[in-house]
Amino acid sequence: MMVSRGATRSPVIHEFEAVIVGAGGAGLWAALELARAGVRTAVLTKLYPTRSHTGAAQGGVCAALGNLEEDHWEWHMFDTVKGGDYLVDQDGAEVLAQEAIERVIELEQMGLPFNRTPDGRIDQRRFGGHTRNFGEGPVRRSCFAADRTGHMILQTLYQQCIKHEVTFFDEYHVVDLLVDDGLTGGVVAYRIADGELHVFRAAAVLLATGGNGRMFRVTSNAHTLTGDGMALAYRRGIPLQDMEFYQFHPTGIVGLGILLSEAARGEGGYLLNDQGERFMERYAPRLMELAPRDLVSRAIYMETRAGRGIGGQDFVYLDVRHLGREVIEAKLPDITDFARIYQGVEPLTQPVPIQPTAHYAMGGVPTDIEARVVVDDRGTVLPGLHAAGEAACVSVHGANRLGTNSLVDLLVFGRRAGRSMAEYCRSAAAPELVANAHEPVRAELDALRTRGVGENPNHIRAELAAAMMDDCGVFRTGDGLRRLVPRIRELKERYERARVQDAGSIFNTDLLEAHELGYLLDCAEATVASALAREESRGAHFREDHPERDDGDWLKHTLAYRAEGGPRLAYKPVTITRFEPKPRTY
Amino acid sequence: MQVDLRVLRYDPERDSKPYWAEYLVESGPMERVLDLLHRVKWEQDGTLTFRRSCAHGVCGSDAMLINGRNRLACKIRVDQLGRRISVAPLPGLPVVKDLVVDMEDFFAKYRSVRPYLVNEAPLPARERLQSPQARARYDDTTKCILCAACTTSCPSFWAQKSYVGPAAIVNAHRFVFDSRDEAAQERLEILADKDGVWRCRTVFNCTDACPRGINITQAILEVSAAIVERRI
Amino acid sequence: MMRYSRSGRPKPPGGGRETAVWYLMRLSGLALFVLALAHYLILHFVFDPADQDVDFITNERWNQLFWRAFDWTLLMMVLFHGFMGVRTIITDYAHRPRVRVASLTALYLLGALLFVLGTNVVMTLPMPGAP
Amino acid sequence: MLLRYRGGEGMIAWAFHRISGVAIWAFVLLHVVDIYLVGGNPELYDEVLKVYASFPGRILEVLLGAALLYHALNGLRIIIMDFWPPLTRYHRALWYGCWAIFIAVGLPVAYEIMAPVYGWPEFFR
Ligand SMILES: Cc1cc2nc3c(=O)[nH]c(=O)nc-3n(C[C@H](O)[C@H](O)[C@H](O)COP(=O)(O)OP(=O)(O)OC[C@H]3O[C@@H](n4cnc5c(N)ncnc54)[C@H](O)[C@@H]3O)c2cc1C
Ligand code: HEM
Ligand code: SF4
Ligand code: F3S
Ligand code: FES
Repeated sequence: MMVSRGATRSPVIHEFEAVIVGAGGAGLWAALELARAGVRTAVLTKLYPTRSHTGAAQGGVCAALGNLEEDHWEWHMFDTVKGGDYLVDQDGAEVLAQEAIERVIELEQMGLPFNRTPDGRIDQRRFGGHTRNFGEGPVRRSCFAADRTGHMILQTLYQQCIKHEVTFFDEYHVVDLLVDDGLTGGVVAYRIADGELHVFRAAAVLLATGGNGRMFRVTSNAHTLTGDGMALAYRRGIPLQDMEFYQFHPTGIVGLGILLSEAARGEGGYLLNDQGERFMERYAPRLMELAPRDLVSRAIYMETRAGRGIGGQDFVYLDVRHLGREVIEAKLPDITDFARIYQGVEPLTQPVPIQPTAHYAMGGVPTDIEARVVVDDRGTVLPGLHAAGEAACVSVHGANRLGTNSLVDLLVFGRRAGRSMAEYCRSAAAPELVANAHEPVRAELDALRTRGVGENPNHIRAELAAAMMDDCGVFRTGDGLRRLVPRIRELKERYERARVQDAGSIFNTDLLEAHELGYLLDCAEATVASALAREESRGAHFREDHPERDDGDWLKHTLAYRAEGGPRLAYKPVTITRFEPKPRTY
Repeated sequence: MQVDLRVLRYDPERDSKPYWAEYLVESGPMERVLDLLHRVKWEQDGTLTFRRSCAHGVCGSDAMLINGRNRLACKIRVDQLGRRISVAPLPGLPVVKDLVVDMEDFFAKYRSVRPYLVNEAPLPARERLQSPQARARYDDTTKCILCAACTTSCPSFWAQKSYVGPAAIVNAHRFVFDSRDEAAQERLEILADKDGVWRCRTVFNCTDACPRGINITQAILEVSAAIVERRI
Repeated sequence: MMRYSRSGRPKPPGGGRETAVWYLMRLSGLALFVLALAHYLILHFVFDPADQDVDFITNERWNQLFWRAFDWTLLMMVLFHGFMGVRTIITDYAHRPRVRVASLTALYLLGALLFVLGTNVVMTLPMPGAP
Repeated sequence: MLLRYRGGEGMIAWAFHRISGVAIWAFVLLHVVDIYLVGGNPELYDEVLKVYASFPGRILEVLLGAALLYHALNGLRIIIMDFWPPLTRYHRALWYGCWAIFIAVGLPVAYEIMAPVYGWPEFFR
C-alpha cells in the first residue's frame, strides 16, 4: 500500500504569538480581540469559518436590553442559575448576564442585522426559561435576526475578521496540542488539502472547537462536531468538567435529529403519542409542552419506552395543525420547511414525527471567567491555554443550558479569551519546541492508513453512537452505564486496530473522520465515567436509580482525568454568590 | 429501493483524468443524496471524498452538481431525483479530489468586495437605530451561506473565471443597501469594473440554484442600477 | 467622488467604460427595437423583397431624406450595439491573449469598414427627388 | 459545461439571445455590403436580390425575422428587468409573454413573406 508522503519529511513550522483552534462564534470573537490588540494570531479551522456550526443556531441571543419591557441582568443571571439546576458557577453567570448587553450592542455596531422594533431598536422576543422578576413570567429578552441569529453572528464576526485582516488557516485540522512542562507551546495541524503536518508555535492557544454531539446517534449537531478540543486537552492531562451533563432537545426530526425550534411549542404546538393523547399532562400538568427541555425529553422517552410511540416506534408527534395556516406560515417557517424537505410531512395537514435529539454539551474544558484553562479543583491555571464556546465549561450552564445562552456564552467568553490571551502574550513567549513534537501524532495518523488490515472505523463510530444513545442518553441507570464502560473500552481497543481505506495524502476525509472517532471515544469515556459516578438526578443528567437531586453529596463539579484503565474522577465546589439552591419548579 | 448512483471521481494521486464510478445503493425515498454518499463512503468505498458538515442546508459545505444542477446534497431528496442520480463536482472550479473543489478563489472574490460594515462615525452608547423598512431593504441577501452553487452555475463565470460572480455581488449588495454602511460607493466602484456586475447576462441559473432562495439576479440588477444611477 | 477609501483599503479603480457600454447597450437596444423592427417590417411585410431592386431603392425608398436618415441611424445603432455585443462574446470565449487581441482588432476594423461603406452609400447615392 | 448544465428558462432565453444576436450581426455584415452595391455595382446587387427573393432566400429571411423578433422581445425583457429589478421574480412569465407576442406577430409576417412563393391569397395588401 501507499505510504504517507510526509513520513520522512519534517513539518512546516509557523511562528505566531497566539493560535486559535476553531472559527465558530467563540473563536472568531477571540480572533477579533487579538487583532485589535495587534497580537500576531493564526486562526486554524477544519472547515471554512462560515461553515462552523454556530451558523445553525436559530432562536436568538438573550440580553437584558429592556427594549420592549423592563428587564435586568440580575433576572437573566437568576434564570441561568436556576435553569442550570444550581450547578452554575455564579461568578460566571454574573459576567454572562452583565456582559451580554454590551456584546449584543457591539454586534449591532459591527453590522449584525438584528430585527428592529418600529422605533428602530433591536427587537426582542420571549424564550423558554427566561423570566421577569426572578421567575414571575416570561420576558422579551431574546434578540434575533429572523430565524438565523447564529448565521448572522457567524457572518458578522467573520466579516469583521476580514476587515481586521486576521490570518486564517482554513481547512487545517488540528491533531495535537503542544503542552510541555506545564506551559502551552502551540498545536500540530494537518493540512487537509495535501496531508502535510504543520506545527504552529505560539505562547497562547485557544480551544474553540465546539461540541461533541456526534457521540450520539440522533443529534442536531453537524457531522464535524466531534469534541476535538475537549479530547486534545484530555489527552494532555487536562480534565474534562461536567461531561455527564448533555442536553437533549425534545424536538428533533426522527432519525436525522435536525432541530425543530422550541418556537413550535411556544406557539402552542402539542405533543401526541400513538393513542393521540397529549401525554405531557402526565408529566407536567401545569406547563404541559412548555416544561423545560430536560423534562420534555424525558417524557417523550417514557412514552416510547412504554410502547406508546407512534406505531410502537421510538418517536411521537409534534402537532401544530390546530394553529392554522397563518400562524404556521408566519411564525414557524423554518419548522415547516425542514419538515417538508426532510420528512416529506406537511405540517399544515399532518403531525410531524419527532424525537429527542442530542444537542448541547454543558461540560467541556474547565476554565475560569477569563477563559483560562484550569487543571484542578484549586483553580490552577495552565499558562497560555484557553478554551471558550461549547468546548469549554466555565461553567455558566451548570446541569442544563437555557435556550439562547450558548450564543451569549460565545460572545462573552470568546471576547474574554481574546483579551486574556493578548494580556498573556504581552509577558510570555512560546517555549522552545521539543524536537519532533509532531512525531507521535504522525505515527498515529500513519498507523490508521498503513497498518496491514484493520476494521472499518465507521462501524465503530456507528456502534459508539448507538450505545451512547441507548445507555447514556436522556435516561440513565447504573446498570446501563456500567455496561457501557467496558463497551467503550472495547470500542477503543478496536479503534487501535482500525484502518481506513483511503491511504492518500490529498483531501483524505476518510483518515480525518477516523481520527475524529478517536476524539469521540475519549469524550464518551469521560462522559460515561462521570455519569456513572454521579448518583443523583440534576438537570440533563437523569438517573432512574437516583431520581432526586442531592445537594448534600452532589452539589459539585465533576473533573475527569485521563488515566490508564479508565478516567480518574475528582470534584470541585460550585461557586455560589447570590442565589442559594432551591428546588427547581416552574 | 435501489438507486443507481453515478459519481464523477478523480483522485490526482491515482487517476490521470476524471471518470464516472457507479454504485448501487439502497435508499429510502426520503433520504437525501448526502445519505447515499455517506453510505457509499462508509460501507463501500472509503476513498470517496466530499465536503459536508451540518447536513441540513445551513453551512454551505456540500454544494455539487446533481443531475445536471447545482444543489446541496443534504437538501435534495432521492424521490425528487429518481432512481438514476449523477453527482459531479461544482462546475468551473478546479477539482481537488472527487467532489471537492478548490474554494480559495471563490472566497478571495467574496473578500474582494469588502464584505463588512464600514462606519467610522463615533459609536453611540446603545445600538444604532435602523427602521424595520431599512432593515428589510437588504434582508434577502443576508441569507447567503457562501456555498458557491450560484457562481458555479453561471455561464458567464464558466466563460470568464475572472468574473467576480453572483455570490460576491450578493454579499456586496447586503452592505450597499444597509443604511448603516458608508462604503457603498467603494464597493460599487469595485463592481463597476470589467469583471464586476456587467458580466451578468441575466441567465438566472444562480437564482435557480441558490439553496437559500435568494433572488440573486434581482440583487445583481439592483447593484447595476445603483452604479448607473450614481454616474448619471 | 470620494478621494480616500472608507474601508481603509486601496481605492478601487472603478470601471467607467464598462458602465457606459452596458448602459448604451440598453439605450441602443431600445432604439433598435423601434428602428430595426420597423425597417424589417416595412421591407418584408409592407413591401415584398422581390420588388426591391436598385430602381426601387434609388427612386422610392431612398428618395426621401427621412428614410435615408432613418436607415443611417439604424446603421449607427447596429454598429454600436451589434459590435459591442460581439465584443462581449469574444471576451467571453477567446481566452488566449493573442487570439483575443486579434479577434477584437478584426472586429473593430470590420466595424470601421462597415461604417465607411454604409455611410458612403447613404451619402453618395444620387437622390432623384432631391430639390 | 453549457451542455452538461440543465439550466432553466433563463439559460435558454440567454442562449437564444446570444445566438440570435450573432445571427443578426452576421446578416448585417452582408446587408451593408449588398446595399453598398446599390451604389457601387447595381448589376451585382440585382443578382443578389434574386437570391433574397428566391424560395430558400425567403426562408432565410423568415429566419432572420424570427431571430430579430426574438432578440428584440427578449432584449426588451432584459431591459425591463434591468430598470425594474423586482420584475426578475416574473422573469419566466415575461419570457413566455415574449413567445406569445413572437407567435402573434411572427406568424402573419412569415405568412406574408412566404405568400408570393405559393401564390397564397394576399389579405394584407
Ligand atoms: C441546530 C442547533 C441550534 C442551536 N440553536 C441555538 C440557539 O438558538 N441559541 C443558542 O444560544 N445556542 C444554540 N445552539 C448552540 C450553539 O449554536 C453552539 O453551542 C455554539 O454555536 C458553539 O459555538 P462554538 O464557537 O463553540 O463552536 P462551533 O461554531 O461549533 O465551531 C467549531 C469550530 O471549530 C473548528 N474545529 C473543530 N475541530 C477542529 C479541529 N480539530 N481542528 C481545527 N478546527 C476545528 C470548526 O471548524 C469550527 O470552525 C444551537 C446548536 C445547534 C446544533
Ligand atoms: C431589435 C432590438 C434589439 C434589442 C431590444 C436588443 C437588446 C439587446 C440587449 C438588451 C442586449 C444585452 C444583453 C445582455 O447584456 O445580456 C443585447 C445583446 C446583443 N445584441 Fe441586441 N438588441 C436588439 C437588436 C440587435 C441587433 C439588430 C443586433 C445585431 C446587429 C443585435 C446584436 C446583439 C448582440 C451580438 C448581443 C450580444 C449578446 C450577448 O452578449 O449574449 N441586437 N441586445
Ligand atoms: S447566494 Fe445562494 S447560491 Fe450563492 S453562495 Fe450564497 S447561498 Fe449559495
Ligand atoms: S447565472 Fe450568471 S449571468 Fe447573471 S443572473 Fe446569474 S449571474
Ligand atoms: S452539509 Fe451543510 S449545507 Fe449541506
